[in-house]
Amino acid sequence: MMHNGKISSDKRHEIMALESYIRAVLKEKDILLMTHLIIGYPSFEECFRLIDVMVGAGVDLMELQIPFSEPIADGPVILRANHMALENGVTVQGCLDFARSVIRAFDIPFLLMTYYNIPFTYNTSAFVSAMAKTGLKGAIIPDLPPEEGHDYLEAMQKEGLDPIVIFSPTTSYERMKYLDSFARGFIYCVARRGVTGGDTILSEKLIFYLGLCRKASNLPLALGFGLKEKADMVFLKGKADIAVMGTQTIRTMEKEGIAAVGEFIRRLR
Amino acid sequence: MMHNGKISSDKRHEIMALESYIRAVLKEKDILLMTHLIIGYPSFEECFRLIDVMVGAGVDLMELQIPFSEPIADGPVILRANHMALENGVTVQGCLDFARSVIRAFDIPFLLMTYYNIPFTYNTSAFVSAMAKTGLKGAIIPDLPPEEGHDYLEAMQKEGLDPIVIFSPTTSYERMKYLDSFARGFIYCVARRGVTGGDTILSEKLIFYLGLCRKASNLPLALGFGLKEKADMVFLKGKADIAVMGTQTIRTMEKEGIAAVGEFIRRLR
Amino acid sequence: MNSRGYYGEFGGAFIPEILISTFEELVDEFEKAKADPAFWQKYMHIMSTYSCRPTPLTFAENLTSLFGGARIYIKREDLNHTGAHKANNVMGQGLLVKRMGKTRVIAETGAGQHGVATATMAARFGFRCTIYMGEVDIERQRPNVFWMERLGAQVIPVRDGTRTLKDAINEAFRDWVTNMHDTHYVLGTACGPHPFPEMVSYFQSIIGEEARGQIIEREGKLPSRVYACVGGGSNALGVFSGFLDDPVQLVAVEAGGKGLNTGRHAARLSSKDASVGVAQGYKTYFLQDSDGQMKKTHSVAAGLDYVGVSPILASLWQEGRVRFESVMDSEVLDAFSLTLKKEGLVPALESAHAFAQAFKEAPHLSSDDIILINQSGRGDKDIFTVADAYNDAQWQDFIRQKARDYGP
Amino acid sequence: MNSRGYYGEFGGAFIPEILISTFEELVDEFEKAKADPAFWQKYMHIMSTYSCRPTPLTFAENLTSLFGGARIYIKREDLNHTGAHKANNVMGQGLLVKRMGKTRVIAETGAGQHGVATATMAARFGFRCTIYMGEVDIERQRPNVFWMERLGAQVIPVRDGTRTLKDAINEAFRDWVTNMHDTHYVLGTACGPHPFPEMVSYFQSIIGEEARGQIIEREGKLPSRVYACVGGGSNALGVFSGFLDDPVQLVAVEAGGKGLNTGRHAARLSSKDASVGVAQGYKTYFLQDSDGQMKKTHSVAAGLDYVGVSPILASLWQEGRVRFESVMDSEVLDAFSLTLKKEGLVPALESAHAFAQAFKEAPHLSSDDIILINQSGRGDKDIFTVADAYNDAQWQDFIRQKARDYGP
Ligand SMILES: Cc1ncc(COP(=O)(O)O)c(C=O)c1O
Ligand SMILES: Cc1ncc(COP(=O)(O)O)c(C=O)c1O
Repeated sequence: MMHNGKISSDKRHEIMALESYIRAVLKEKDILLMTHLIIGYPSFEECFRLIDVMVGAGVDLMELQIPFSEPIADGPVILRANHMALENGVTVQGCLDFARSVIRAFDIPFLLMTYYNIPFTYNTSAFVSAMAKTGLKGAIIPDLPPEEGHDYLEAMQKEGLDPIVIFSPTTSYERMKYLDSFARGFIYCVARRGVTGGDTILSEKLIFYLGLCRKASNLPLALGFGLKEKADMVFLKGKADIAVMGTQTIRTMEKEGIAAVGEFIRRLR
Repeated sequence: MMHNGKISSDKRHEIMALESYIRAVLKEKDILLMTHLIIGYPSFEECFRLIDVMVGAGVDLMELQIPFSEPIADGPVILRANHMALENGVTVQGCLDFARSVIRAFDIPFLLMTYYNIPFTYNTSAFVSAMAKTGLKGAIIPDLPPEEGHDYLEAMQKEGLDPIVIFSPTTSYERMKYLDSFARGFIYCVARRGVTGGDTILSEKLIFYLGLCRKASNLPLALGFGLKEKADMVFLKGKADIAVMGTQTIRTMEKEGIAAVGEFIRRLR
Repeated sequence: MNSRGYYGEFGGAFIPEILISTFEELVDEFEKAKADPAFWQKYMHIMSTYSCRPTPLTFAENLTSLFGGARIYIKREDLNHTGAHKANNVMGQGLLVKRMGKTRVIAETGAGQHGVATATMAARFGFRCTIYMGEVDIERQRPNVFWMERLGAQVIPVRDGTRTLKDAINEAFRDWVTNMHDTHYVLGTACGPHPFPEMVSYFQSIIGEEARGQIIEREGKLPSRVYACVGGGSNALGVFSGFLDDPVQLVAVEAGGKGLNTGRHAARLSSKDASVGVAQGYKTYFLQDSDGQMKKTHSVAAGLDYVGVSPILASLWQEGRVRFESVMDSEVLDAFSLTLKKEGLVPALESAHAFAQAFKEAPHLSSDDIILINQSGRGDKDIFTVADAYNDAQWQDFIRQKARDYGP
Repeated sequence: MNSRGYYGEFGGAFIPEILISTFEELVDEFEKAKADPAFWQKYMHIMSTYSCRPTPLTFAENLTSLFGGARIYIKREDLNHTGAHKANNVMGQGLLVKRMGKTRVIAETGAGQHGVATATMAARFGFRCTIYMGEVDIERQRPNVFWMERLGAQVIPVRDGTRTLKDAINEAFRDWVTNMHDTHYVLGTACGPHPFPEMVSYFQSIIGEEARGQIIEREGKLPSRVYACVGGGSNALGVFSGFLDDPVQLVAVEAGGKGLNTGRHAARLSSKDASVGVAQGYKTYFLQDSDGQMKKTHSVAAGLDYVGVSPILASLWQEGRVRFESVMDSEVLDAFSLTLKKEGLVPALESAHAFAQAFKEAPHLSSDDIILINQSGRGDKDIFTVADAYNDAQWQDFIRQKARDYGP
């Protein structure tokens, strides 16, 4: 086990680039597991406990989402979590502070996820600097195609952070190559049409799609999809490098509490 | 007194034309009084009693109105009386039968008042014959200008009944002369604009109007207006030959009962 | 005054003496206006800048292929300002009122469309305005009442008789008899005493004139049949007038209500229940009993719920020039729904009668045939009636919630 | 895809990767359509036979003399089929959908006008149709919901966020992201990612093109000022586009709601409360807090109750080409009433914003000046809002009675 406690002294990832970290872990595991939470939902305290449980259960990477009032690419569960967090009074600065304390406390790499208006309003380069200071490894911004992301990409480059690029089943091979030219860390491959939280069918089509992604990029591939059970993980092994679990953690937490999330994750391995 | 009981043996008017009757009465009284009722309202029985009371109180002439569903020239009181009578199931034949029994019973001349659709639907000449057989002296049909009344006028002529013609304050002197050419019995002068039942102001204008009517016709003049008190009758003496009281009898009956109508009429003299 | 305005045995002017001079003035002014080319120009100017004449002619492609018979065209009177053909009539009469120097207008209304149109015309011309409307119609056309009042008109509920259109007409006459010196009665359909049938038809003839030109431009030939609903008859005469001299079947559709054998309908010429009579100032076929008392009528469409029919139409029917049909309420609602779903058009329930009859006949015609339906108005005003007909639960919830908000 | 669709610093296409190819297809098809003269012809044909283009230009004689300043003209988009300028946009996009071979359309709606227009277009073109509408808007525009459903569309209430227009847009995007293979998202205003601002403005430009020709024909000269309300900005851009190269003041009127200093408004460019941001796929001025979270907005007119504004307008404003103003709810209701009573016109509450601002300025202009107000839609749909604003007792009684009839 690489991470076995809340406060590890072996902060290997801190000095390691995200891609190298992923490749290092891949030597020990068939596939990494990345999870997701919305900062401030249900509360900062519960988020912290949730991370604790998830890290303890063997999660390798995490996306921390700064809530936004218009989360256009998110499905109903994450959408509502965004709105609840904002109703609780969560601010961008509060989220960055929270990220800092989490990164201090836990020995896995953390990525930021949010919509472009958050960095844009903060001031993109200032925001990226703040991310870097916080110790975040990179960011996923689903509504910012590289065509619109010049300032952001430049700032990320300058600060040495990884802009995670998204491939989708509607992305042409040509465009994958183009997107890959901006990518660092890993490629986030969306498993299917639709917003977060829907069901994905593990199919030949999915295998073909992942093959295309693999051909288009030398970076590790994360597959974002409706991860539900161990069989899903087994199916993915060898085809993708990171399995992403977003909505399901939140659903489990909402229905069964934080502790259940740990069990759920452990059962996936 | 000319009429002093229900069943008079001195049925002078029966053999006398309407105009002659009026002129004969005028030798004894300054002005005649004509009243109005809607056959079958509130009921045939009450109508009969009402006539009894009115004749007893000195009424000289009466209009019996056959109710019609669309009494376009009547105001709210008579309008409603029309509708109530129809709701009670009053039929045209029932009205004619009622008229016959009334004419047998009372020794004053009776006229029919109704809208043109009643004779038209019955068949105009058959209707006029029926009127004649019933003993009616003439008829007032407010929605039948002579231009539209060829059949009716011919039938009235044939049966020796008087088609009562209407003058109004908007009728030109020329037209009065024209209308007079069809008139027999008397001229019905509408006192003012509006439907039955409104207030009339006794004015110089009214005197002028009656003067014009007098000039246009040699027949006796009836003035239809909101007769309310003795002063009205006094005002009219010498200017018109017949004072018409329509709505006020019905109002009095509705509010104070049939007996009160007699008192009301007596007070007018 | 001479005996005028007869169409065969129908028509005339059976009016109280007090109105004779008013009618003389009106006939006079109307004759002068007709003879004055500037008048029609003025009329056209106002109709094309205030309303949207010419109204379009829409090819109903989906309905045509659904029925697989005649090619179906729809004349779009619903696109008039205020949402119905009634605008054509009121704006024309408004111009006459200006000529006569009167300052107040009154009108009856059934569906409320004519009331809204008159209130609108009055606002535009600066006339005071009173609208008479049967209590029953007020209940089923409340939105129109609301708009009339907002437009500055006084709406007077008529509580006598059957409390529908005919009683509103009577009441308007009673007002007129009192106020004719400054008031014009804007009759809403091609009924009533002369010159109203002629005058209303004259202003509505713009529908047929346009439609004939449009169909010939689009198809190069005349339609085989033209369909219009008939309340009083104004929209029907409006569209028919363009085709009277052509080899075109003219089909007038009356309200069959609950069925011709139930007595709950307003079918005058397409049923055996009507007979010739004289009421409301003119002679025509009326739904009346053997004594000549008017009967209760029924239609899901307030604007067709009337005892009489235009004397001009009665005459054209007697001559065999116009065929009369009737459709039942239920058929009307089906035609209404179908038209919404297939063409995105929302006919007034009145107009939907014409659609219903046309839908019955279209499949039996060939694809060489063209039929033209006059969409006399739009159905927005019928929202309460339609919602009730479909028992729309969400609508009912909404109304209940509103009522709760308003408190007891 | 290149970075396209910028107007100054505003616009762009900030969309999830999954939609990129859909947008490429759309941009492509739109470019091809624009280059194809037959396309615009087809568009004109449908607009003149299915809706009533050209819509009239009405001289508001009574308002003109009331204010004693500029001559007031009104462009009558309310006479479009479905009652608003929204028809121009949806019919155009409908033709594009046909070209792309898609079979389903989705749309957001605020006032419900765009929803009704889209449902209508879908019925006419034979597309399946889903409309997203905020719960708050459903409550205030229930009649429109009713008609969308009758037209065969599915109306999905949006219960997230502020439950108004912006949330309906988000929800429509979520649907699109799932169903883009057979579905086109018919955005209703000149906002959203490229090519929507350009495309919607393109179809709406027919308003300004017609209006310019009409005013020159009627008055022989250009107007001094043109007024339009701004929700997303489509009707404003539509009418302004005809005068961009002319010496004509263009005045855009936003919803001042309860007042600019209350925070309860939807004034983006006429208040100091908005800042540049990126949301709903494009960059513009948004009513957002210092973190970039969208604020609640308010307007008596559902169609203006929106956080963003067309990037094209933001740029024209920044250049000084378009002046932005705002009027308060209460001023809007006054202008609404006045317009009904004086001209017999019933503007949508959205449109009444433009009237209100024009009324403020008209008296200060000379009788040589002409002003043009775009009446983007008709107010029938606003009956519940207006009745509530005036506390109409008879209306409330009617609703209570209806509720009683429906039972508990
Ligand atoms: C839309 C519509 N169509 C038809 C009618 C029937 O009248 P007419 O037969 O005079 O056209 C009405 C009457 O209110 C109406 O509102
Ligand atoms: C009648 C009307 N006018 C104006 C608007 C505002 O939209 P836009 O600014 O895109 O014209 C709407 C929106 O629903 C509307 O319905």
